[in-house]
Amino acid sequence: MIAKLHVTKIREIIKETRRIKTFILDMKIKAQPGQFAMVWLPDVDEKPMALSYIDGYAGITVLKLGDFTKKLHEAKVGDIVGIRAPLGRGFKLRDEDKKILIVGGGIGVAPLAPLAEKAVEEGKEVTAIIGAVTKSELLFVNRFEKVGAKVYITTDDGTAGIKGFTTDAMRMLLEKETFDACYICGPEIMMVKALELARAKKIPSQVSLHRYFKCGIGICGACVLDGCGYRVCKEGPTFWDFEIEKCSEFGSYWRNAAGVKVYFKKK
Amino acid sequence: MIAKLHVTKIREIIKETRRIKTFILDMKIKAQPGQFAMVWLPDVDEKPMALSYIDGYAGITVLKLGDFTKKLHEAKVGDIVGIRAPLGRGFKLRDEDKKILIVGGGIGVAPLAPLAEKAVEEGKEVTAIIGAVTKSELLFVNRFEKVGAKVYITTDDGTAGIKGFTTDAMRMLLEKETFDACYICGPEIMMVKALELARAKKIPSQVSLHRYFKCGIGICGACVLDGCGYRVCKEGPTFWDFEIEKCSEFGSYWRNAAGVKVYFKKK
Amino acid sequence: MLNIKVAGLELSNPTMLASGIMGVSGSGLKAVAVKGGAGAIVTQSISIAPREGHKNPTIYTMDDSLISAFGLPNQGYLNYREEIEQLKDTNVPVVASVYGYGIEEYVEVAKAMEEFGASAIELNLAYPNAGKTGSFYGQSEHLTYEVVRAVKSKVKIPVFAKLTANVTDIVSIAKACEEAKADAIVAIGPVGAMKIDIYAKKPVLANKTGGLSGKCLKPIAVRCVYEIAKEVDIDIIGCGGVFTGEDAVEYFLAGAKAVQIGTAVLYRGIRVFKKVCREIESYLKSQGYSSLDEIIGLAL
Amino acid sequence: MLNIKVAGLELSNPTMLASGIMGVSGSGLKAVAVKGGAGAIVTQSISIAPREGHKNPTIYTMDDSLISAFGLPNQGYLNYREEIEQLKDTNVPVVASVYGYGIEEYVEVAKAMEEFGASAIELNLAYPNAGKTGSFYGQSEHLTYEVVRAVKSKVKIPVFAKLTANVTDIVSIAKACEEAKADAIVAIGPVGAMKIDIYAKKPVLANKTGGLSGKCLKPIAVRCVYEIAKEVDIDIIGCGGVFTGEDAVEYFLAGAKAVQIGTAVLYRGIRVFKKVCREIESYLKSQGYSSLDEIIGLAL
Ligand SMILES: Cc1cc2nc3c(=O)[nH]c(=O)nc-3n(C[C@H](O)[C@H](O)[C@H](O)COP(=O)(O)OP(=O)(O)OC[C@H]3O[C@@H](n4cnc5c(N)ncnc54)[C@H](O)[C@@H]3O)c2cc1C
Ligand SMILES: Cc1cc2nc3c(=O)[nH]c(=O)nc-3n(C[C@H](O)[C@H](O)[C@H](O)COP(=O)(O)OP(=O)(O)OC[C@H]3O[C@@H](n4cnc5c(N)ncnc54)[C@H](O)[C@@H]3O)c2cc1C
Ligand SMILES: Cc1cc2nc3c(=O)[nH]c(=O)nc-3n(C[C@H](O)[C@H](O)[C@H](O)COP(=O)(O)O)c2cc1C
Ligand SMILES: Cc1cc2nc3c(=O)[nH]c(=O)nc-3n(C[C@H](O)[C@H](O)[C@H](O)COP(=O)(O)O)c2cc1C
Ligand code: FES
Ligand code: FES
Repeated sequence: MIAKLHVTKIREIIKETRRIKTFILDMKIKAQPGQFAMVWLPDVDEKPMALSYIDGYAGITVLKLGDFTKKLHEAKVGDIVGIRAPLGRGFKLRDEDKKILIVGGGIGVAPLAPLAEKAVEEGKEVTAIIGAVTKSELLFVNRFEKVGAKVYITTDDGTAGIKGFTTDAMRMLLEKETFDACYICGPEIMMVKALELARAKKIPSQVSLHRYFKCGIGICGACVLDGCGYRVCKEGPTFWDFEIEKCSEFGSYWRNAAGVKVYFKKK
Repeated sequence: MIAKLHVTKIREIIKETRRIKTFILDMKIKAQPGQFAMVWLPDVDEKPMALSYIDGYAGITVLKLGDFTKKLHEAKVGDIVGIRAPLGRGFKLRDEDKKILIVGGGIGVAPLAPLAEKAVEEGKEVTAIIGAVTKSELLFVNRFEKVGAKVYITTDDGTAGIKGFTTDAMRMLLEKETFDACYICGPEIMMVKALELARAKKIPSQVSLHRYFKCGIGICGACVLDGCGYRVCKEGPTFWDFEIEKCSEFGSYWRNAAGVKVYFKKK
Repeated sequence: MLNIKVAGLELSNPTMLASGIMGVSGSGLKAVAVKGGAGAIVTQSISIAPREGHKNPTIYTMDDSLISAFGLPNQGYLNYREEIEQLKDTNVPVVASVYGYGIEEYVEVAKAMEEFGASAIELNLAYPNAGKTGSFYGQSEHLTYEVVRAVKSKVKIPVFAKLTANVTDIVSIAKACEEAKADAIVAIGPVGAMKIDIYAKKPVLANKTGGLSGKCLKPIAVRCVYEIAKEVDIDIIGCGGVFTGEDAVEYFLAGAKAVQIGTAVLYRGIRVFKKVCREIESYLKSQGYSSLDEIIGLAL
Repeated sequence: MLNIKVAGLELSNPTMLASGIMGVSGSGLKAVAVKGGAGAIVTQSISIAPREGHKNPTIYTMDDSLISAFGLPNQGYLNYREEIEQLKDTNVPVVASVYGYGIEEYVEVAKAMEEFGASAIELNLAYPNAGKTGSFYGQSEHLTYEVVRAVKSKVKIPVFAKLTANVTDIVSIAKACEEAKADAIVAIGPVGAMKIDIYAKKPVLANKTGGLSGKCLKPIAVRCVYEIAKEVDIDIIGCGGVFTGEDAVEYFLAGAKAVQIGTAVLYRGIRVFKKVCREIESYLKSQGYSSLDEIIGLAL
């Protein structure tokens, strides 16, 4: 069944970084890591957010960016939000994979933290590369460490860990170690590169995509990927390497609210 | 849940008497004796009919009277009918009753035959008084006999059994025997008299009423009884003596399709 | 906490029985008023002369909605007098639904109903399946205005106008009611609908088409109430698919002061009124309100 | 056994994707055509310039119905050219849904769509939530006539008129389409509806009101098709709450030659078209028919 709108309250707010807050909702949930919620702020808008907490009370972790996320950052405990969740297809942890690599950049770490937690619970060995622009913007490093993941940190400005991108750390790591599977979420250009690195080592990988969502449930067509015809909100937001290969727009453009293509700036 | 329309075919037609036919439907059912069906004959009408067969394929037994029942009598095996069933509240066989009396007049015997069958199955001793205008119009005598009920027959013209009404036989019977419960269905004036006889002997009794039905499910109010406010199609068609006592119109009048009162002719 | 004043009537609670449900006789209405706990009851729609209405099938049931076409059967107003009189001792206000073929007929029946003791008149300008009456009037601004005005000029008790959504613009019809000094608007009656059985290969209802009521009607009816409430100042009574207190609250937030309940009688029983009241009350408490008035129109 | 000719188009089966579903880009439509098995696909409604449509929330989901108000977002017809061109190799007819603010805009977009390779035009005279377009036209006999006539005089491919049930009398609108020489009528678009959340105490959709689609719409839409089919001779395409083959058959019996499917894509997936076709086929076989044509209009 399709998740219905559930109006609830904000139970707790955690300031993660200068621009990132986690909102724990007064709503218990059963979800897979990588699934998302449509989050309605009455009188403002409704937008997709990965579920960053999936056991017990649901949580989302939000980067302040434009109007919607700014308003959400202004919300207080007890404020009302509408939630449709869980939606989409989460990450797939395969029984046969013993040793996995997680690569998260910026706010892309949000769905990866619960993934790491679940993977460890299932007895897998987890290595994580967590990147951000600067040290103070690093997200959820403690959650990865707490479950015993081996954590590598990268910052663009070198204020913590390796100076550079997550993909730089990944390249180095893959030179000495191999993994059974790799899970990637972050800026699309980063995901393109990370996938290339994993592919070179024949590591099966999943990425989690962002596209402009309207319905969030696979009916409006706003998030359909060219080439493959997958709906990011329904068949995704997670895709395997062999799936995303068929999606010609990946790494190249997305579509805005009108459906017009917007090309990614190549870094 | 409210029984939905189920369109089915006539599986078998049994000519019971000159004016009565049984229609076995291509539709299995789970019902209580005394429950009824709304029977739709496309292009003709939809009317209430007691379920005369309730185990396996459903059956109704129809007296040819006016337009609807005439058309139904013309129907052939394989013809289509629409059924909403089971509806209403059936007869109640109480565990503590060991010896019951069934009194049926004319087409009123239709819901009583399955009642007798069920009562015997539950180990009760069944005595039945079956009445009709004349011998050839007697209904289901064989069904009562087959399960081992003690059967008394009355005909108005004396062509079979006792000459007279079912209530005449009942009066005689109650002089020498007593029963734990009594079930009555037939012309309303007969039911009034039979209830009086039972009441005099303090035998708890149930009657099954006919009223003009439209919806058959308790929403339109066509069949509501004055005095008590019961809906014959919903709280009935079966009522206990102590229930029907509160219904001032019982034995006095019914309401036609417009809701206008029509008084019974006293015999 | 649930008492409310609607169109001048003091109701002990905001749930009313909708017209055409259990209203063939006073006994059915009494059951709803007494056992059911309705704050007011609306009679079936009454005309000058007795009418049998349509043949059966008159109703088709779905999971939580109905399609029906009874064709406004009733005993005619003279016979109905004793039905209404039966209800006096319940102390529950009786709203007489009236209809006519011609404005004079509306007026004649309304006057009689006032005389028989009705607390208010509901003009049926909504019902679609009975020829040139009901929605025939409610689909025209002009006729709506004329009927309301004519009845208002002849009776002293409050007059409700029950409207249909089978119009291009329900707001303009509602405005016509306001201009004609209706005391309240009831929105809405059933929307034209039908069911064809694919095995019989025929429309199920004898009248072919019927009216949709129940859950499926609610989103349409709430929209109508909301649109009317934004433009019109007289009281509004919501009608369509109220099954629970939550449903009723949706209407109150949209601007209705009371709700009518029809189809839910089938699915939740005659006591649906009591149940809905209990649910409204627990909603109000949980949200920190102390009276129903406080939430009327909050979502406008 | 399921092939049928509708408004001059030869369809391999009578199921069409409804406008606004999966139609933002050619890729979504292609998925429906190829994986889904639709007999034809209708694009989202296309206008002159790009439009973002309404803010979210744009959709509210119920058990088997939706209330939505997307506000007709689209890329504008020039950008849409490549989307349509992508569909050529599917061999599934593409119907271009067009709308405008002004009759000239309808004409301009329709002409472009013909040029880009559309097999037919569907005039959106139905959609209620986007200002003076869509149902603004479809609610007036006169405007309906004018739009249809103007477009018919400028394009050679068949022209469908998609109508709304938010009118007093859909038959008179359908007759206007017939007079203006429309090739087919699509009945119906969503009916005006809304949802208020009782905890947020606000309308859920950003646009406040929206359109009801899905199961709840079916009884209303079947009634519209039936009423139109009795009075009008041009082809009719049923739309509203088709989830199963049985639903589709109901439309055929009511006089429709094809059906459009929208909301069911959500509840039964993209392959709903194939599933519905299989169900229609097994119905036809069970009832002893050898082609779809035999049952069209049987319940009239
Ligand atoms: C599956 C998915 C999961 C996401 N998870 C998270 C998360 O966990 N945390 C987080 O902070 N952000 C997440 N996002 C992105 C988030 O939805 C947008 O950043 C947010 O909507 C921006 O809104 P805004 O008004 O603040 O900014 P705006 O200024 O409106 O937009 C900034 C950018 O956000 C994106 N965006 C805007 N509106 C939408 C929309 N309706 N749907 C998708 N993208 C949009 C666009 O790329 C846009 O350029 C996710 C997006 C998707 C698709
Ligand atoms: C609960 C119940 C169970 C019944 N069971 C049986 C049965 O098992 N066998 C059987 O032959 N008959 C049964 N009847 C009666 C049967 O419904 C009517 O006899 C039949 O509808 C007559 O229809 P007609 O058109 O042939 O006759 P008409 O000439 O129309 O009517 C003859 C009489 O039947 C009654 N009647 C007519 N229409 C209705 C209606 N819509 N609802 C109720 N009564 C109506 C009226 O008393 C009327 O005077 C039952 C009625 C009820 C209420
Ligand atoms: C069985 C039935 C009979 C009805 N009869 C009438 C009637 O006589 N007059 C009227 O104005 N409305 C009549 N209606 C419409 C209801 O009063 C109400 O407007 C409609 O059913 C919507 O409310 P609901 O969804 O709560 O049923 C009838 C509805 C039903 C279901
Ligand atoms: C998400 C969504 C978007 C829609 N967008 C359009 C549109 O752009 N143009 C249009 O004519 N109808 C639009 N509609 C209406 C559908 O085409 C269709 O008429 C309606 O949904 C009824 O069919 P259904 O019950 O099968 O969904 C939309 C419907 C939905 C649910
Ligand atoms: S957001 Fe509507 S299909 Fe994905
Ligand atoms: S027949 Fe409608 S209430 Fe009994």
